[in-house]
Amino acid sequence: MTEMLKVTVDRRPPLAVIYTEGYINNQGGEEIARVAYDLIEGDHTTLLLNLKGTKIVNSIGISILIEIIEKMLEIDGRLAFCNLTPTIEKTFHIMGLAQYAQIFADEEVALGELTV
Amino acid sequence: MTEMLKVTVDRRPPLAVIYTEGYINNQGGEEIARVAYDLIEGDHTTLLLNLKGTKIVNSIGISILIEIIEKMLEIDGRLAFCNLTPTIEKTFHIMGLAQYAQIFADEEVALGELTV
Amino acid sequence: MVDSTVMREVTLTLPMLPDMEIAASKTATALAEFMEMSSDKIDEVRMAVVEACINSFEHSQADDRKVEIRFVVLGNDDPERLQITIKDSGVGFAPDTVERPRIEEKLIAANKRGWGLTIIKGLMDEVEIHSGADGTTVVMSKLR
Amino acid sequence: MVDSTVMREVTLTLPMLPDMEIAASKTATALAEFMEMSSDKIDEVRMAVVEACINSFEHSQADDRKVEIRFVVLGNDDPERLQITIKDSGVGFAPDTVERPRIEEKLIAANKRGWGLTIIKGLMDEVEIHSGADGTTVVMSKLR
Ligand SMILES: Nc1ncnc2c1ncn2[C@@H]1O[C@H](COP(=O)(O)OP(=O)(O)O)[C@@H](O)[C@H]1O
Ligand SMILES: Nc1ncnc2c1ncn2[C@@H]1O[C@H](COP(=O)(O)OP(=O)(O)O)[C@@H](O)[C@H]1O
Repeated sequence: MTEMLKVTVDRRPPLAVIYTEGYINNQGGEEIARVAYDLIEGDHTTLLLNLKGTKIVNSIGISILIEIIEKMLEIDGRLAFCNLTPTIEKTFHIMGLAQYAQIFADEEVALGELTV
Repeated sequence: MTEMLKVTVDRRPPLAVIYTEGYINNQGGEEIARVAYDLIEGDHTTLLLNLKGTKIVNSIGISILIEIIEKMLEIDGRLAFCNLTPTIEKTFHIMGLAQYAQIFADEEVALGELTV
Repeated sequence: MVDSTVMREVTLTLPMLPDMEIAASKTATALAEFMEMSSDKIDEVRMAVVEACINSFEHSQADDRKVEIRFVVLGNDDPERLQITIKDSGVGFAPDTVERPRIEEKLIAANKRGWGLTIIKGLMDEVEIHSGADGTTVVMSKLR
Repeated sequence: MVDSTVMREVTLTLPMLPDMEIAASKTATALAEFMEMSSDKIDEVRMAVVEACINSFEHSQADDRKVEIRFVVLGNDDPERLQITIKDSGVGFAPDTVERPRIEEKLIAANKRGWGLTIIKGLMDEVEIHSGADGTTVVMSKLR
């Protein structure tokens, strides 16, 4: 019933790209976290979250993303974002999240920067 | 303020294609009629209304389209439609409009049929 | 009507002003999407809502210039049906006396209008109209 | 607040249930589109509405499990401002005692939540919160 977030993954060790489609609310955030923790276990230390298919997020969903960032900092890995709507990007700046997770315009730019 | 319908025209005498973008309500229908009557005056006897950019219409707008069909029947011309959403197509069938105005899937098919 | 429980109920009050029917159609979309109705069915609901609203706007002559809309998601375990009630407190009309429009006649008639109710009935699964001196209430529903 | 006349007023009552904030965000979209707000600003309004709704859903403990939302288009000749009032009849809170969250702290804290009001204030042009034993009312607005 509740519109579920679709999450797909493209593994390119040590990097992985996570694609989302839909609303990142409580459940959506948890779904992303589940996928991210699996990837971390599988030794992916750089995660790129491509939010092209997500037009709306809420602060509960974002809080779960902060958990993932914390985890990445612990393992010396990193989480980056690309394809954010202007509002999601603005929100990340309001929160100061942009200091701890890089934001790229699109996947090409992100991969260029993250794989050097 | 009121979201205005955008109407553009591609003249290929004796045919012309009218493209719409937006809501076909009262004003939208009138805008289409204004353009259609201009084309009729300019000896365009076959009009194809491409509604690709229109996701919503109301019955007041459709009534104005019926006026255009009446006019076309008078001058032995014809009005056809293409790129209708399934709901708009269903509505035209409910009204019986489909008997008096041909409905084509897309512009290519329409032009193929209308120009023979 | 199938017996089922109210799973969600949302009410909306709209002023009878141009384009406000779009607000109703968007609210309907949110509930229909919540039910995971197909996008074609959602579109049909939207159009029916627009027609019922503009009927109230145009014909009700309601003093308060307001339409009240109630959206109800009905279902036992899962959402099964979206019921939408559109109510005005206008002059009312006698639905049984409204003639079903015929395209052949409308094509030559001066007044080409009169399609709203026909469209609503054609697009929704169930439609009931209650109308009288207190106003008009259209209750319509669509199965998922 | 700028003095301007109410051009349109729409009210919506939502149940405090998952995903119902989306209905509010769609209704907001309809009014913002009517005003010809830019799509980026519309998106900002949507997000603020979602945050205010989920705050009421989560924190109000309102017995009636309902949120009342009032959307008002304000303007003198043209629409100038969209004002949205989100009201619950819950337990209320003291807005002044809510600390502004800091990302450095949240990153190491167990509770990473607490961003809603900050986001609302960051995305809207004006925000007022009235809260007490009768519940909470958030009045927020965005200039076109
Ligand atoms: N809410 C209403 N209040 C009063 N009269 C109504 C209402 N809805 C419909 N009617 C009456 O029913 C008639 C048929 O409505 P409809 O089929 O929607 O076509 P149209 O609105 O184009 O006339 C209207 O012309 C009007 O007389
Ligand atoms: N409508 C409300 N009713 C009661 N308390 C509220 C309401 N809105 C906000 N609050 C209080 O303010 C706090 C901060 O809210 P917010 O910044 O949105 O973050 P979060 O909702 O993640 O806690 C909440 O934890 C809650 O205690």
